[in-house]
Amino acid sequence: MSAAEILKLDGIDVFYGASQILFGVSFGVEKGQSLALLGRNGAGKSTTMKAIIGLAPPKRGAISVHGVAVQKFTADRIAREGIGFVPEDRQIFPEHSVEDNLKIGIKTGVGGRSDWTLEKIYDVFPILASMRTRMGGRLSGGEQQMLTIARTLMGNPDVLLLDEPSEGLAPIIVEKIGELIQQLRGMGITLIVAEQNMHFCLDIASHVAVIDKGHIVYRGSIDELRANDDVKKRYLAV
Amino acid sequence: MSSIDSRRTGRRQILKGAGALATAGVIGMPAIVKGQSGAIKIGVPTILSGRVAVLGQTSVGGLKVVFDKVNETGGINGRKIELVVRDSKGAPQEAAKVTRDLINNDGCQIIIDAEASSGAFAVQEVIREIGVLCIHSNSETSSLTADPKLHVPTAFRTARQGIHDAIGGGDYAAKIAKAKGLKKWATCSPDYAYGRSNTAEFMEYAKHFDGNIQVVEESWPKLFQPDYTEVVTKVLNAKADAMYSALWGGDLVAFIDQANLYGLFDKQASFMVNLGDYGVVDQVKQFPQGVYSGGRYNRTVPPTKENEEWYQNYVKTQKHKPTNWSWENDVAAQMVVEALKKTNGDTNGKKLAEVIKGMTIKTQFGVGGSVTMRAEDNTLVNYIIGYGVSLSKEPYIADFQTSPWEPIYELEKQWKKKQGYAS
Amino acid sequence: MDLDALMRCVGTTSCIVTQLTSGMIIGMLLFLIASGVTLIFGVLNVINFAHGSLYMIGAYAAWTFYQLTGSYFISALGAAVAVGMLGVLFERFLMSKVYGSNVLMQLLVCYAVVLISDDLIKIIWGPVSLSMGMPVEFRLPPLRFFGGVVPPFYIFMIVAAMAIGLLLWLVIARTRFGNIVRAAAVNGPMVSALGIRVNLYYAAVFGIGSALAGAAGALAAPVRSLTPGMGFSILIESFIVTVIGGMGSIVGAFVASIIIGLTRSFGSIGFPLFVDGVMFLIMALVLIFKPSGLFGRPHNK
Amino acid sequence: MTGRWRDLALAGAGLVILLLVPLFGAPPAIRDFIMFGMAYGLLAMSLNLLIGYSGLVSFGHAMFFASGAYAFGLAMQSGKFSIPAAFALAIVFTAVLALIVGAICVRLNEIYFAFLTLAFQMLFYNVILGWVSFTGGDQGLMGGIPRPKFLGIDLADRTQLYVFCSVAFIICIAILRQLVTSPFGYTLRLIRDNQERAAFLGVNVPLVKLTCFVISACVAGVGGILLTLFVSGAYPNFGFWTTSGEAIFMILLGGSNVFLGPLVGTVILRLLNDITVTYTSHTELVLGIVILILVLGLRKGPLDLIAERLENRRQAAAQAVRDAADAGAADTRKGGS
Repeated sequence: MSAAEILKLDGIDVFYGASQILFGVSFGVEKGQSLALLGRNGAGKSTTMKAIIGLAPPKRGAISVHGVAVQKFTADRIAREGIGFVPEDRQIFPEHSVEDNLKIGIKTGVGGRSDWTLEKIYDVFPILASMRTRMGGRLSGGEQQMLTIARTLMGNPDVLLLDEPSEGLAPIIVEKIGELIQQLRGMGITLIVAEQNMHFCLDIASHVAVIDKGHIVYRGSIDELRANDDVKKRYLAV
Repeated sequence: MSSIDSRRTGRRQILKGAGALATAGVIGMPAIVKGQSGAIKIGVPTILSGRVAVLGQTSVGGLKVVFDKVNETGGINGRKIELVVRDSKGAPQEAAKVTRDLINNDGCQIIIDAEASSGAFAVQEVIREIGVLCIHSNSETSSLTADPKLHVPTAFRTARQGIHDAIGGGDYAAKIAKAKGLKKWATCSPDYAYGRSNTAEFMEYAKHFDGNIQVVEESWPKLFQPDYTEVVTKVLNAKADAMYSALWGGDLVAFIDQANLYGLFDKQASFMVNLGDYGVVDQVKQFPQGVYSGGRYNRTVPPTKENEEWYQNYVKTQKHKPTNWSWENDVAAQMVVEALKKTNGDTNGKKLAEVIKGMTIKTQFGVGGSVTMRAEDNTLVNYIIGYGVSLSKEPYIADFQTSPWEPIYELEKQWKKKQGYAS
Repeated sequence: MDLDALMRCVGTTSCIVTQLTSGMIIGMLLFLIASGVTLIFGVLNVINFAHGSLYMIGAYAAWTFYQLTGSYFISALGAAVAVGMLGVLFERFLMSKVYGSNVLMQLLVCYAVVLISDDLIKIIWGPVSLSMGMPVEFRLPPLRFFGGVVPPFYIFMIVAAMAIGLLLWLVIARTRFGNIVRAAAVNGPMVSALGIRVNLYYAAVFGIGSALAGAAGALAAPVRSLTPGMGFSILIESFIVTVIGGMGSIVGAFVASIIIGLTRSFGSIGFPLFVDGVMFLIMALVLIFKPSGLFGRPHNK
Repeated sequence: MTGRWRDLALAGAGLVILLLVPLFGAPPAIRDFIMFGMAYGLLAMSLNLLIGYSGLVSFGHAMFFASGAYAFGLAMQSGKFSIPAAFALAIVFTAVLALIVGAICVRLNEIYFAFLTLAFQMLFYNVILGWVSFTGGDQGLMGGIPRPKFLGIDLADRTQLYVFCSVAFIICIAILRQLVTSPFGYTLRLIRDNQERAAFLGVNVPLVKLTCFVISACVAGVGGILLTLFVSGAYPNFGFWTTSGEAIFMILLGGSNVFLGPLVGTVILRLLNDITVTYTSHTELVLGIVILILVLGLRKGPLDLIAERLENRRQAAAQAVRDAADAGAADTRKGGS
């Protein structure tokens, strides 16, 4: 597709042990885009995210970031290529304070960029500023989600992968997280959001890919999806 | 842990397992060598690995010195002697297995058992069953040959026997104790059979010769214990006049190094039976002066030309210094050679045992230049026993006093009666 | 059993002082080794059964450096650094290959390393035990406190071990390095996904743990005899300490080391024949009543 | 033929093969090798009942090896028992010991279970070492183990001893085999794979574990008895932690997921040992390198590897069939959208 794609997956197959999870998954995002990866539980969303960051390396196929083939890289190296990963189930470090959690994420971005500092994070996430000495394990689910996102931002990523950011949170918190993601999008960060919750994505995504049983079954703009009842019904249980 | 469901392990796998087992057994078994008229094979189970590898090394050195010479001068009736040395790693059951293999698999006709004590008892049982000639060259535990229940007609000992050292040492200690008024004694010996029986016997005879002696403190560090601090301080706290220790080898080196820190040797008289051996004296950096040191092997004991030549030759050919184990094995080898000469190279266990029984050979390690294999209990007697005073430099020992054997024989008889070994 | 003797000892200050310090001497050396075991377990979730061999190599290395330089301090430092580097190699080329596989595979790799290093020591330094001897700096008469006797070298040993322990604790608790290491202990892949070369940290932790063993070997070299296989008994004792203190807890290792040290020093007076048995008994009791150890967190895996 | 009868028939065939060895004039060294291997084989096989089938990683299994050996040896030396009586006594003693130790240990999981079994083993070892008047301390049971004739069988005769050991060995292996293929064996694997689920399904997990622990200990005890008969003595290092370690290596060298894997491992380790001891004095170095190559090269026991290869091939074939079906389905789907 277009050369402006900052991240591109090209026909990746991923296995867990002997069983294949992803079958020739291909898609890409351009700079500034925000892509929603939609699919039911177990469709392969998380595996796709893990494949990108290198925690579930593909057996076949290619992944490129800024045109660099990264599919053989380790997770830390891919992260340093500009991919920021926010895992599902919010893997904060429970026995580190909020600030220590954030400090672990410190890393300059590609080209030595360091837009995100502790001050800026506390600006954007005032709630974290108020509990900087609290242990990560003692935060609420929503706060932990914020912390995970903030921690990843500390590494100044070019592309932010968000794996099920709304999962298991109360509706009011989900709304807050949505607003936060909107805000990040406004800052020009490229996003990939893996979600089951299509409505959550309607406001924050510009593009969409739908995954089912490890295959990408639909790609288009968010508006096209809105109009396509067949896809919604068949793959998204809407 | 589980990667496959074991329900699938059916007959095929079992058969495969059995097949692999059988194949491995056939291929891996070293070729069987029958005892032929070629070389006379002598099997040596010993310890070559781990902490006491030096035991095996210097034992084999003592054997080689003798057999190499025999082979250079044409062997026994033209037949060379071949040593087959095996590592038992210090495990008695391995010693038993290795000994059986040496005989059954490698065709060894004679065994020189250079094991430490526990291994020696295991080897003894194999010999009881198979009946080849065996000479225990390292085990000092008295009961191995003194206890008639353990007696095996074809098994002999050229190693020192604990009770001999104890009587000789006790006599010496009592004389010093009387002269210097050493009444309160502490002991510090390794907590295993040798350390315990050796110490008990030494103190028993020290008391026998000097009724004023009493033991006020006993400490039993573990064999190969790395740290003796608590033992040293315990002895220190006892404020005894004298201390006896049966520690040996690296343990003794560590003990002396650690005791020096507390100035232990300045505070009391010390008697150490295993001090005067190369391997210990070379390693202790601040060698204590004036400690009463038992005779193990020293190039100046006896101060004869033969002994010095033996030492020089040993160092030259074996590239290390000899130890107490070296001379014990040297004597074992000489006895075997003499016996083979007498049987005209016949290696039959019974025949060899017949000629070794009561055999006397010339050697500088004996009092007056000879040692004898006592017929009644297959034990070596008349070897040099004694104590001297340690020096911090070569030759490390001075004033060596050789114990006379007459009182040893006498008291040994009584001891045997008391143990129920003799009537 | 000689509990009377124990009571008599507890009744005199000289005996108490001497035995207390002797307990600390035993304990602190044990602590250096056990802290390495516990650090490596806490972060990498592997049990380094070859830790005793690293201790042995540290002692031999210190011996050789001492022969070459004549300076004990340089030798001790050199030994710690050398063993630390060896530990990194061990981790990179062997242990890292069995991360995540079951504990038995790790055990097997370590066992192989123990066998190989014992034999190499024998080949390089010979089967005869070696002894470094007291460095000149410490050839001083023993000090006296309240009638008790304490050799100067042992004071140095206790202070050095405590200082190293404190430094280790500070590094782990207060620095960015420690921050990341503690995070990697909980969730290595996540740390990696944040762009941190977690493998380097693993190697570094293994290196530090090994360096601690090397330092312990160097501290032991002047007073213990060096033999192939000398790491054997210290390994078992350091496991007792690690288990009692709690796998992964450095503070736990410290406390447990002192417990074992005092058990040994006072036990040798009160129940000399059961000292080893009592150590295992304490270990068994801790495991029965608080399996995660005195200071450990429950290990969920 | 059902699985059970087939296994028994195979056990019988195994016994016949073992008994044919001396008949065909195999030298005593081979017989010795097999007897030694049978003793250690039982130790490894019984430990694998814990490690491989139940997920209980015990570091203290040699304790029961030693308890069998010592109980038998002491009973025989007392002169009050016939061989079968002493044999039974040794097993009962081992079972009681295992019952006590097991009852305390099985409540713990994973690494803590391993360490607690290690601690008990070392306690037992220290008792053997310390109780010199009874056990002979570090010198072991000296003076040989008497072997009075019973039922016309004379175990002082090496061939009869070999036959006796073979029979005892095959009986134990057959029992283990029956056990792992029985419903009890499935319960063990259920516990190994998912303890919570097993408990949820109504399995009394601690009781099953304890039963398994005791049975396994008894088989190890028989191994100890055989070794005692072979070397005519019992030694403290039968119960030292290195012996437990060796048993674990045997399992890993052979494979823990194939029934006879540990036995193959025993043979491999014994051969490695015998060969290196024969040709070099640097046994440790050679053994260490071989283990490293095996572990890092194969990453699992040879038999496990073979079994896994077979399994993979089978699955790959099944996968190919599924892929073909999938491809067909995908085509229809594309046509539909």
